[in-house]
Amino acid sequence: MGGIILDIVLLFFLVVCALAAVRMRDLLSATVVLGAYSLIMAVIWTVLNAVDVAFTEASVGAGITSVLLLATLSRTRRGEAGFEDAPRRRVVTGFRPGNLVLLLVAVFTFATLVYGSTDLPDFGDPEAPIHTHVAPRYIESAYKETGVINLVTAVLASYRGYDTLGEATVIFTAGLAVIVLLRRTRE
Amino acid sequence: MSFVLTAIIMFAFWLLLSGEFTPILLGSGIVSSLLVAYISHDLLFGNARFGVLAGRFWRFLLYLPWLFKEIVVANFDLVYRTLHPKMPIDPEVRNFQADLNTDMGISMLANSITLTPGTVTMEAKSDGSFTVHSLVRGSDAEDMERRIKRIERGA
Amino acid sequence: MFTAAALVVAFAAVLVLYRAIKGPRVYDRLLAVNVIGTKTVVLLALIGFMYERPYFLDVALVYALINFIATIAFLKYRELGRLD
Amino acid sequence: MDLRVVLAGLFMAAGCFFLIVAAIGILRFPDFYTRMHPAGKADTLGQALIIAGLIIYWGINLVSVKLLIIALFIMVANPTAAYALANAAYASGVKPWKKGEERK
Repeated sequence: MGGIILDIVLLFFLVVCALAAVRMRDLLSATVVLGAYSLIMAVIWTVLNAVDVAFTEASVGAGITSVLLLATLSRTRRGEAGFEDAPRRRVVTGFRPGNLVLLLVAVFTFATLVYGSTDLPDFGDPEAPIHTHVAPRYIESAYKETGVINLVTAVLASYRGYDTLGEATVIFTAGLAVIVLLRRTRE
Repeated sequence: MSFVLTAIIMFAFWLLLSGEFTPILLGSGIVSSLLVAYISHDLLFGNARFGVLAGRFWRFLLYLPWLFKEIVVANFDLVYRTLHPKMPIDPEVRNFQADLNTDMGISMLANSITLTPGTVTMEAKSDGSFTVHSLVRGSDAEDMERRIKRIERGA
Repeated sequence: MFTAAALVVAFAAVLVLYRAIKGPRVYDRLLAVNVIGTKTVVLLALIGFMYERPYFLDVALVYALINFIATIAFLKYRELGRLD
Repeated sequence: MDLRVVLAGLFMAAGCFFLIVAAIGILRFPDFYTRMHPAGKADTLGQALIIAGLIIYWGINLVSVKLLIIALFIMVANPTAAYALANAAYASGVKPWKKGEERK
């Protein structure tokens, strides 16, 4: 019960953060609010028991992304166009037929997704296909075959070692690119 | 000296986080803590001698209980001022000169000022000049400065 | 007990979020996000105990470090106008 | 009811109280510098008390050493971050609020 309320509070926090970040016209402030968003998102990953994703969200979402956005801002301008002179433009209200079509499309997509999700297995259901196929084998023999205590690490770094090597290459290249782009050029 | 100390601390941290004692994990732990210590050993301790450091550390431990007491007092004061409907605050900004000469002492004083009643450090320069924002007129930090000086010099 | 504490901490984070959105200055927002970060660390520790999985503490530890670094990076940008 | 559990509960309740007060303070105080006070003090003590409660509940082992390190790190990093913020604001010329002025 308490867990459900906690989930609701956290999700509410996320929605408020996202709306605020979209509506803000000062991009620096929006970056700061997105940092708060990432922090709470990682808590939600942790609640879902996805600790490795939470690690990634914490370091990439709250750390690296903020820094990269800041670096971008420092190379461009801080506000959206017109931020400095006009404090806030009035949002044009009034009915337009095009908006109705967009609304219908959005509602239809939402309804389809909700309908589709009713067929999914319950969260954490042991009989779900994803849990009956390869997972038992990993759980049974991962320690024997790899000698790694953490099962997630065993799967990522051992069974899917080549995948992870590829990912690491991509991240390494991206890191190099960032360093090259951000390096101070001497005049 | 600072190199060895840093390496030992880093390795202890490694052991704490891994919690496993197989040869390969211990080996990579030793290698990486030596590497980290080689790169950054001058950041943690500076260039002071071991005896001086040990003395300072011991006197710092003696300082902690007093600091904790002050932190608790500070928080009850803050709770009173926050929850009081009229919010009895009257902020002011003050400058003073502290007679401290190590970076460690200055940052310790700056953090202690932030944690204790009514004051937050706004600026601390390495020559010891401080700018302090206080919630109520007339809070002062001289008592604390004296205590930190004692940690630094050992008098 | 842990659930109640986690709820209180999450609620406090929502309160502080108001300050992060309202501002008015970017420093107010930074202060608020820093406080939210501290609350997140505590929240993670509490959730670890709530679901009886204390190994979540590693995440909490990483968080405490990242939160500090992110704040310092923002301030460096504000002070110098750039990061490099 | 174990005495240790009761003690842990008391510590955590006190910590929650201080965290809530810090949040209220950050909402209520009139300007940035006065908001530093709850963020630098009450928040630090609140989290330290909650983590102390967890340590008491869990007893002494590897987990509680990690908790202790988290608490110590926050106790060092939180005032430092508060200082860095205040210093940056001060250096960029944000004027402190004086009694009797309008809230910002």
